[in-house]
Formats: sequence, structure tokens, C-alpha cells
Amino acid sequence: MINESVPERQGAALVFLFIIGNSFVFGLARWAGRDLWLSFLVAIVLALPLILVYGRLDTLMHGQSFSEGLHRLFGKWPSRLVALIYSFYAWRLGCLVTGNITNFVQAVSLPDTPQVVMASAYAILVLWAVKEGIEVLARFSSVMVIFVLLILLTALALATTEVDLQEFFPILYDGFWPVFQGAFQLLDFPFLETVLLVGLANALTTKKNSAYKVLIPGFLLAAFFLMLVASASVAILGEEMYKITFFPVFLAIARIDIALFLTRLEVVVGVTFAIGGFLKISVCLLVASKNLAHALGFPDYRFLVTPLVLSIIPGSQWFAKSVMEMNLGATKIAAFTDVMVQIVLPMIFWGVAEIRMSRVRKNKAGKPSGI
Amino acid sequence: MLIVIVLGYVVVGGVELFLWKERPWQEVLVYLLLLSATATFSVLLTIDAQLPVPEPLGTLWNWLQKLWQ
Amino acid sequence: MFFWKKAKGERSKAKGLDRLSTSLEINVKWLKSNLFADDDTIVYRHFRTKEPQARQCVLIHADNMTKHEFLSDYIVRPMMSSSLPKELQGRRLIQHITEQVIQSDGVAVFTDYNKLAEGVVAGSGAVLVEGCNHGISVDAQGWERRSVTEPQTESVVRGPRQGFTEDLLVNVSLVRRKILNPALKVKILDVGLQTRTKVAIVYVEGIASKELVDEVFQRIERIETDAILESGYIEEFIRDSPNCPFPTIGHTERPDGVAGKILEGRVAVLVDGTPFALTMPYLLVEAFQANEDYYHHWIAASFHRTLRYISFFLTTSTPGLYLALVTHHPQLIPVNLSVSIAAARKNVPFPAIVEVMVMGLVFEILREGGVRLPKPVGQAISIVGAIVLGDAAVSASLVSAPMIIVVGITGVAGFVVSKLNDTAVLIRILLVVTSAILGIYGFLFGIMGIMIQLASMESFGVPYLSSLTSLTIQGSKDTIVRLPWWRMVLRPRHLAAKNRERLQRKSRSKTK
Amino acid sequence: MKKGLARIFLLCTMTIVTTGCWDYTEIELRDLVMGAGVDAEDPKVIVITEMAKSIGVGQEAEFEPVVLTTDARSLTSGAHNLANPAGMEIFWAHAQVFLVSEEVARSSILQVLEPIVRARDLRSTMYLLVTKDCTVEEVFKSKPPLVDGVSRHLASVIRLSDVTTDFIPQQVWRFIGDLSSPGISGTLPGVELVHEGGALLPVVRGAAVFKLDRLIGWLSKEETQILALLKGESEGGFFVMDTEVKGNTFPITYEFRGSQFQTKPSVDGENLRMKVSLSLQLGVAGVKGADVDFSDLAVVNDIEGQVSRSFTRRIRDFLGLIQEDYNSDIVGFGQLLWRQEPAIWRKVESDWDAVFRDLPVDVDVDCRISFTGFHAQPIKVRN
Repeated sequence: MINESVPERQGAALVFLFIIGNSFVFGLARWAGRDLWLSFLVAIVLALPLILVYGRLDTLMHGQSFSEGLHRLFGKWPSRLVALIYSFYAWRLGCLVTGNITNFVQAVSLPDTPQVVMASAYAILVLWAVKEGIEVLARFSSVMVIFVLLILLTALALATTEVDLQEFFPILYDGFWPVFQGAFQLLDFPFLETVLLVGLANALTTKKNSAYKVLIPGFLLAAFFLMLVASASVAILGEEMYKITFFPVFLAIARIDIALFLTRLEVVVGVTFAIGGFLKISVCLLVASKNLAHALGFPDYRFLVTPLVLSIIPGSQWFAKSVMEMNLGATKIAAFTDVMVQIVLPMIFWGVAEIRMSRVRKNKAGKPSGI
Repeated sequence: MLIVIVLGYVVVGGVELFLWKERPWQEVLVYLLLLSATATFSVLLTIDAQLPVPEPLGTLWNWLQKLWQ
Repeated sequence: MFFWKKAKGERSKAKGLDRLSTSLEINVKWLKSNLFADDDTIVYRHFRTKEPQARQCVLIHADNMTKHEFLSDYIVRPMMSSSLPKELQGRRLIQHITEQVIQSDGVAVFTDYNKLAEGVVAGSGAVLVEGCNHGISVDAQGWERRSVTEPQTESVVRGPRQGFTEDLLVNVSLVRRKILNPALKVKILDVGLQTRTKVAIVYVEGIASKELVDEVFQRIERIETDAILESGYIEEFIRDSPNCPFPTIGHTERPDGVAGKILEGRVAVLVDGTPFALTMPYLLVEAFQANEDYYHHWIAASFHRTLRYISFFLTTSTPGLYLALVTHHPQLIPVNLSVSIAAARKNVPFPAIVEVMVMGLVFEILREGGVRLPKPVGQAISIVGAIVLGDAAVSASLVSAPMIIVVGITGVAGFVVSKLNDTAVLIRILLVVTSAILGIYGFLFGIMGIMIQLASMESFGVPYLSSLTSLTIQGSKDTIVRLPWWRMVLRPRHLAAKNRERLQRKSRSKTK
Repeated sequence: MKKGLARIFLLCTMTIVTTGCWDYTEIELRDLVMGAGVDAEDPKVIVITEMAKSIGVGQEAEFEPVVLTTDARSLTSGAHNLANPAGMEIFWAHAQVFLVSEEVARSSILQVLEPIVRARDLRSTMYLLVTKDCTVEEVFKSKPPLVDGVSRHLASVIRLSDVTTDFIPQQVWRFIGDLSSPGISGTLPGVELVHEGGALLPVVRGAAVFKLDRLIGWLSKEETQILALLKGESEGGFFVMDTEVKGNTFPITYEFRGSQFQTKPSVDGENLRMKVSLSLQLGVAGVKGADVDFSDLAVVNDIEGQVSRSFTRRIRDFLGLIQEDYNSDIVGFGQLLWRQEPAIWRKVESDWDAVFRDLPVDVDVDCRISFTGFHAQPIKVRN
């Protein structure tokens, strides 16, 4: 189980589910309103270079785990510090996602069930999955991705009767600023959360696999899919409803009513949400425990899983105390850490890694002439 | 309730330790520390559901802003 | 391979060698008092060879394990009518007998009692000659065999009507007749300290990977138990994830099934005394495949496969989903339906969860009761169970009518995927419990748990879900759909990693 | 082995942790609300619900509607108060219609809609209706002839909107969308009680006109027909018009077979104009006491011209009504302007009411008779 590796397509499925994860039920790019499809395009264009950087990082470390790569780049103590930061980031994200799901489920279908119960149920599953490792998660997601796609695309196809394309007009009535606001929100959540997958570099990139083939298709597919879902919701609900409800996709799908029989499909949204969210929490916790293990200087991460996973039960309550708070999104600290973790730190790694690598290459090239 | 939570953590920890065959003592120590930290966290949150999220960077930010002005 | 030779050598060494004596009388007495004491089915046929150099001989065999005519025609008669040269003694005498007297091909020479006894109980005739410390064992196995008939568990509409029998060598021959290729390898091991059951490992060299074959060998080698009475014994000893109810080793009664599997790079294990052959590795998709799929048109076959997947979903999920919807999320049921379910449940005294559990249990009892009964009685049970009990329960409003429908769907759909029937029952119970706790989300948690379990399983090093997770067309050609043969260019990746092409280039497009 | 043990342990913890079924409620212990409504009695509101009560057992089960009424400070508290007289958990998600009395609608309909949108278990696909000249309670207590229960009756009437233009159905979400988007006002279908055969029947027809969130007036059945045409929601229905053929006037029944409708804002310097062009495909459903030969093109053209003129007049009257009398943009001219000419909308947005009141509208109607049943000529009666 030490040499974990994941085939490319399974990896792409993992990335897809990770990005779709918990994000699609929320009103993504809420500020942009009817122009959100523009926000999506802008966000995709802005995110792609960064995703490429993540892929490049994976490639530079290939064969090694993230922590090993860090170690080689920065030496012992700085690498441990960075690993600690990433571990915390991943853990916090895991808690937030858990909070999202428990809040969603309570708000939407199980009002009397305490959130702790949902969180515990999730924690147990996640505990199991994380202990099994990345390979199992990838296999899990490659089966589930078929269901998720099938279910959501069917629901969307059925919803086309409700779609009113007029809702997208007028374009850019309120100017570009809301579009950019929406795009930045999309970058932070969920696009650049992909940075966590760099932590699984050695599993996603092997000699046969290229990291780009894992990250890029997964990311693009997920981004376009999210765009489709969000745009369809706007076209169904209208801009105003999209902005004022917590879970617009849920409402949009609830509108489907075909021949009095194909109705009440909103459960489908809950199902996909639960699956994607589960995968996201698992990946977060996997990364958190791997990085924490490195920060504390242990080669194996599995013994850390139980306490970390159990801590998301209180953690989910702690970070997201209510639906409102959860929807408020980034607080000050969150925005700052997100920028640091998603953009600044990977850029630094990338720069350092490239310089080191070119030196190594030069040395190799220089040797024969020297001898 | 608190007793139930603590008991739950004790049971989980006990079972896991029992299932492990041989672990270096450092790992066991770290495991126990983390588990007790989690238990404390849970207990704290049960006592006060509105436990504030610390914002060290937020205060730093405020302080910087003040300094700027 | 040499593993088992070594093992056997060790075994006999441990018991100590009891060499034959030159005196026939001593030998017979020893046998009667030691190895064959208290065994009245062992026959000692004493006779003498022809004068002038008449020698006392004895033919030892187990009654009814051998062909009597064979023994008398090819051993006793030639020996009685031949005279053995006086000057020959010991080993050379035996050589003379095997070469010039006995007219049979399966001849072996032994020098110790254990070998003799092993041969005799396995159906050979053993010949001992006065004044000679060697013996000859002659293959003369002959016992009652069942003829090759159509298997009852896997009957087909179209396809060969052959099924395995209880005889290992017959079974091997059935497989060999499907694959007339010297690359088909058959290795025979003895397993079971008491039963010494013959176990054949069958594979196609060059397709099955070497590691897989070695792994199977080693796992079977490791079995040290008293008895192997059925292939199920072996299955439990060598399977992966022994605690999981999903099968990780397949079994079939059909030679064409085995041939198909080993041609994809699997290894088959045939066990003497049972018509059920094991195939490994076994993946989840195989539970949804039937050998008839490959004989029908590919669209029809794909449709039937899809039906099987749907049925499996129905049989595992219907009670859980029903419970989740009715007790937690009535808003998801169309108005009129929920109104009529509410009406049907009005006077039912039990909560829905009890209803679901009890009815599920009753159904399983009826099924279990019907399975091993003689056919006419079994039908009576199903009539009593289904019609009388069901109808009476509804009209006495002990059970609501929708519940009967749910149980009915569950039961009927369960028969479609018979290979996973026992698994389905357990999953069903799990899903009912989780659904009762958290509604549709509980149901989903159950499903996700099962998926994690399935994703973490392996069968002989091959991921259990492997072809379902490939996400490529060539990888999933034989899963939910069956592509036509001329599109199945490659063998499954995980099974035959080195030698993947199974379709030659010129037949890759449909023949015009 | 240890892995297996761990899994069994996991399962055990799962059951222990999750013991208790918080949201588990038997379906027969829930009281299914089929429809609900609100009457006003200042300062309180009266909440009326129609529930499904099952009678009979097993296969002979039937349903009887039961109407419950309670008064409370707000809709939500009223809804919760109902649990006590009902004696069961009130289950709202199956409610199909929601009735609002005229009085409530006139004071502010938002006070009713707000809790509906907020509530988890009320579906926003419910149909909204306003009672006219009667209270909600009276409507729920009336006896529809064929269907059990007023709510089911109303819901099935509303589904007839494909073949009738007496009313325009409105679901909660669509109405809220109209209220909250710029440049459009909402309408809701009205319910009246009509004496028929000695019984009071609820009938859906006409439309309540809203300005912001207040009801300000009513549209008759005929005016609703025009509104449906202008909103592009007319899909069927009949109307009778006195038609002059060769000097004689007969009432002819026409059938809507389809319509194309286009509104175009046009800007000429500072003057904003709206151009409404409507093309109608009509069928002839019945001719009373006349001898009209529809195979004669001249006759057909003449009839088409008459119908076009009549529709032009009706549309003008209708626009006059909503522009001057009600001053409520229920057709959505403003929204159209916003969508198609955002630059102009930006200028007029702030005083759209005034602009709308004086907005010149060109009406252009083009009628085609495309179908005359199976007869081109009337049945000849001979001696």
C-alpha cells in the first residue's frame, strides 16, 4: 500500500468530484447574477494558469510525495512549517464542507435530526475511506462520477422545459465589477481548492501518468459543469430568486414537474451533494493527515487519521454555526489564508523548484565536459 | 452528555490501540495527544456552542491597518 | 510444479518408510494388521504364476473402486499364463513383469507400504510377488460416474448442454476439449490431510500472468486441513476479503464458462468430487454476466445485463428506499400516491420499519423453505406463502398492501442476479436500518459504505471493481453492456497485462 | 482479520452513534394538507387548511376533505396552531393551492408570501389564487361537483389552462419573480363562488392586478384573455364575436389555434414607443344560424379583417385600462425594455410609472382563419 498510484481517468474523476463536491448547490457567483456565466468564463481563464502551476509542481515532484518534495526544496524545518499550514488548511476546509452538508441536510430535509448525527455519520465513512487510502477514493469516485453526471444531466435535461433564456438579458447591465466579484469568489471556492491535490502528487503522478492529464480535464469538466448547472438555475429561477435563496439549484430542480409524475426531483440534488461532499471531505482529511504526519516527522500517516477525522465533528459546528454564516463565505482570515495557500505559496514552490531543477540539470549536463 | 462524549473518545482510542500490533511509542504518544485534544475540543464546543473562532491573522490585519492610519 | 512434490516428500519422511519385505506372507500379514486393519473392502487375490517356476503372487485392490474385468483380463490372466524366469530376482523381476507381462499403461513400481496403500485406496491394483521387495501398482480405477448432463443451476436456452460431473479427470477433459491448445496447462495437487482430494489448477500459459498462477499455487499449497469435500472449502481458504459477503472467487458448473474465463487470463481450480469449478480472480462485473450473454446478439445481451444491474439495485434498495420515503420524506412521493399509502397504512398496527423487517424475514423464510424441498412441496410452500399469507395479512390489516408490493419486487428482482442473492439480503438489511435512521441520506450512506468496501477489495491482486472504474470504452466493453465480439479487441487489462490482443487485425471490423 | 474487526467496530459505532430516528414519522400520522389559504381579520389572520382525512380501510380507502380554521398573529404561527385541532403532525409539502382573500391581497400580499418562501416544507410550485367577493373559508367549504376537495378541484381546473384563457395560472415562484424583477407587475387568477344547480361552486376566472405587492383591481374574463395573448401564454380557448357577413350579423364562435406575439420598443429621439404586433391563427368552431361559405376567399378575408379590428380595439381598451386606470405594468413592457434596450431603461427606470402611463403603443393585429372544422360550407337544410 506504500506505492499508491491512481490511473489518469480515475484521477480526473476524483478531481471532478472534488471540485463539484459541495459547491454546486450554493449560489455560485451570486454577485454576478444573470451574468454569472461570464464570471465562470473569467474564473476559468484566471484559474487555468494556476492549475497548470499545480500540475507542474506535481510533475517536478514526480515519484515523490508532496512532503518529500518540500523537504528537498526547503530543507527540514521550513518544509515542516509549510506542511503544517497545508494540513491546517485542509482540515479547515474539511470542517467547512462537513458544516455545509450538515446545514444543508438540516435545512432541507431532516429538520429534527441534530447536525452532530449527520457529522458523525460522515466522520465514520470518511474515517474508513481515508484509512483505505487514495486508491480506494479514486475508484470510489470513478464509479460515483458516472452516477453524479447521469443524475444531474438527466435532471437538467428535464428542467429545460422551465428554462427561460430571456433571464440572461440584459448582459452586463450592472457593469463588469459584479462579474469580477463573482469570478474571484469562484476562484476561491471551489476552483483553486484544487491546490490540495498537489499534496497527493505522488499518487496522481506516476511515470506513466502526467499530472496535467489528471488535473486539466477534471478541472475543465467540473468548471463547465458547474457553469451549466448555475446558468440553468438562473434561467429557471430568475436572477432575483437565485440571489435570495441559499440553495438555488435545489429550488430549480424542485420546479421540474412533468406530467405530475416526474416531479420532486430535488432529492437528486441532495444525493449528489452528499456524494461529492463526502469525497471532498475525504480528500481534505487525507491531505491533512499526510501533511501533519510530515510536519511531525512520521513516515506513515494512517495513525493520525482517527483523531483528525473525529475532530471534524466539533470542527464543522465550530466553523459554520448556521446556514447564514456558511453562506457569508470568506471572513477576513479565510480570505487571507486562501490567497496565501492557493496562490502565493504554490508560486513560491514553483519558482524554487524550477530553479533547483535547472541547477540539477546544468550539473548533469556539465559533468561529462568536466571529466 | 459530556461523559458520553468523553467515554466515546476513550472507547475509540482504546479499540484502536488494541487493534494496533506494534507501533513506535512516539506515534502512540502523538495519537493520544491528538485524540485528547479532539476530545477537549468537543467538550468545549458542547459547553459553549458559540465558541468563537480565533482570528490571529485578523487581529494582525486590524493592527496593521491602525498602524497605516 | 515442484512445490507439492517437496511437500509430499516431507510428509512421507515424517511417517517413516516402511519398506516391503521379500516375504509375501509377511507383507500381507503386515498390511492386514496395520494399514488395512479392520477394512473388509480390501480384496487379496492370491494366485500363482505358471509352472515350472511358479511363484506365489497377490493382487490387492479395494472392492468397487476398480474395474474387475480389467484386473482379471490384463493382470491376473497374463501373469497366471506366463512363467517367470527363475534367475530374475527383485527389481529385475518386477521390471520383467511390467515390461512383458502386464498389459496396462498405468504401471508404477513401489517399495514401501504407504505407497501401496495410497494406490489401493485411490483405485489401483497392487501386485506383490513372493520373494521380491518391490511391488507393482496398476491403474484400474473404475467406479460409478454420473454422466455429463446439463447443469441444473445454470441452464441455458442457447449454449452447450454440458455440465461438469463429480469426476476430476472428466471435468478436465471437458475443458480441454474446448481449448485444443497445448498452452492449456493442468496441474494437479493433493489437498486435504485426510481426504487427499485431487485439485486441478487449469490455466492458459501465455495469457494468465505468471504471478497470478504462482499466487494461486501458493495459496492452495498453504491449505492444511482434514477435508476438501467441495470446492467451497478451497474457496474459503484462499479467497481475499474473507469476511465480506461479496464473492471474490467465482464458481461455475459449465465447461464453456471455465473456458471463457481462462481465455481471459483467469485461473480455474477444479476439485475432485464436485461439479463446481472455481475461477479467479473474480470481479464484481462477473456476477452480472451470464455465459449466455456471449451467445446472443450483443444488443439483446446488453439489455439483459442492464436488467440485471437494475434488478440488483431493486432487490437491495426497494425496502430501504420505501422506508426512507414513507417515513422521512413523504414530500418526495407524488400527492396521490402518498395519500393512498397513508390510507393503506391507517389500521396497520406496526411501524413501517417493523413491517419492512418482518416481511423481509418472512420472504426469506419462504425462500429458504422452498429451496431444498422436493419440487411439488416447494410449489405448495410458495403458493401458501405468497397468496394465502400475503392476502390474508393485507385483509387482516396486519400488513399494508404497498408493503406486499415492495416485498414482491424485492423478491422477484433478487432471483435475476442469483449469484449475489445472499449478499443482496445482507445489503438490504443494512440499507433498511440506515434508511430508518437518516432517511434518504442514511440510505445513501449505506450505499457509500458499500462502495468504499467494494473499492477497497481486491481479488488475487486485481481491484474488485476494475472494469467498472476504467472510464474508457475498451475497458468497460464487457460490463454493463457487452460490445460485439469484433469490438472486444483487448483482453481485460488487469487479467492479461502482457498479452492483451485477442482479436487479430483483419477481423477487427465487422465482416461484410 | 484486524481490518475486519475494525469494520465491525465501525458498524457498531455507527449504530450506537446514530441510534434514534429523529425525523422518523409514520406517514399515516401526518396530516396531509391539500390546500391552504389566508383570510384577514385585522389585526389577526385566519389560516384555513384543507386536509385529507382517510375513511375506510385497505382497498376501500377513500378521502374526505376536512377544513380546519384557526386565527393567529401570523401565517406561520397559525399554521403551527393547527396541529392541535388536527391532532397530528401537519404536513404541508403536498399543498397544491394557496388562496389569499382579497382583503389580505389589498393590504399586502408579501406578508403571506414571505413565510411561504421561507418555509422548508411549503413548495414554491403551489398555485396562488385570490378570492373575489368571498372569503377563503367559504371557498373551501363549497362542494365541487366531481372531485373530492376544493384544493384538488382547483388544481385540476388550473391544469386546464392549456385549453382555456379565462385565467392565467400563477405559481408562487413565478409571482415572486414578477414582484421582484424590474419593469413588471404581477397578476393572480381569481376564484369566485357561483351558484349552479343549487350549489355553490368555486370557479377560477379573471385576474387580480397588483401594483407592487398590493391588489389594486380586477380584470374580467375577457380582459384576461387579452392579457394572456399579450404575455404569450394563450394556448387555447374560445370566444364569440358578432360578425357581419354579406350584410347580416351572426354570432360566430372562434377558437384560438395559435398566436405569435412580439413587442418591440422603438426610440425616436426622446420619444419612446412600443410596437405590439400580434398574429393570430383562429379556427371557426361554430356558426349560429348563418349561411357562411368559408371556401369563398373574399368572405374569409372580410371576416379576418373584422376580427383583427375587433382585437385591435380590445387591446387598445385593455392597454388604456392598465396604463391609465391601474397604472400597473402587468404586461411587462418595462422588463422588455430593460432586456432589449438597457441603455434607455437606465434613463426611464426611476419614473417608469409616469412613463408607462403615457407610453404610446402601436397595435397591429393580423388574424388568419386557418381551420374551419370539418366543414367548409354550412349544412344545407332542404325540403
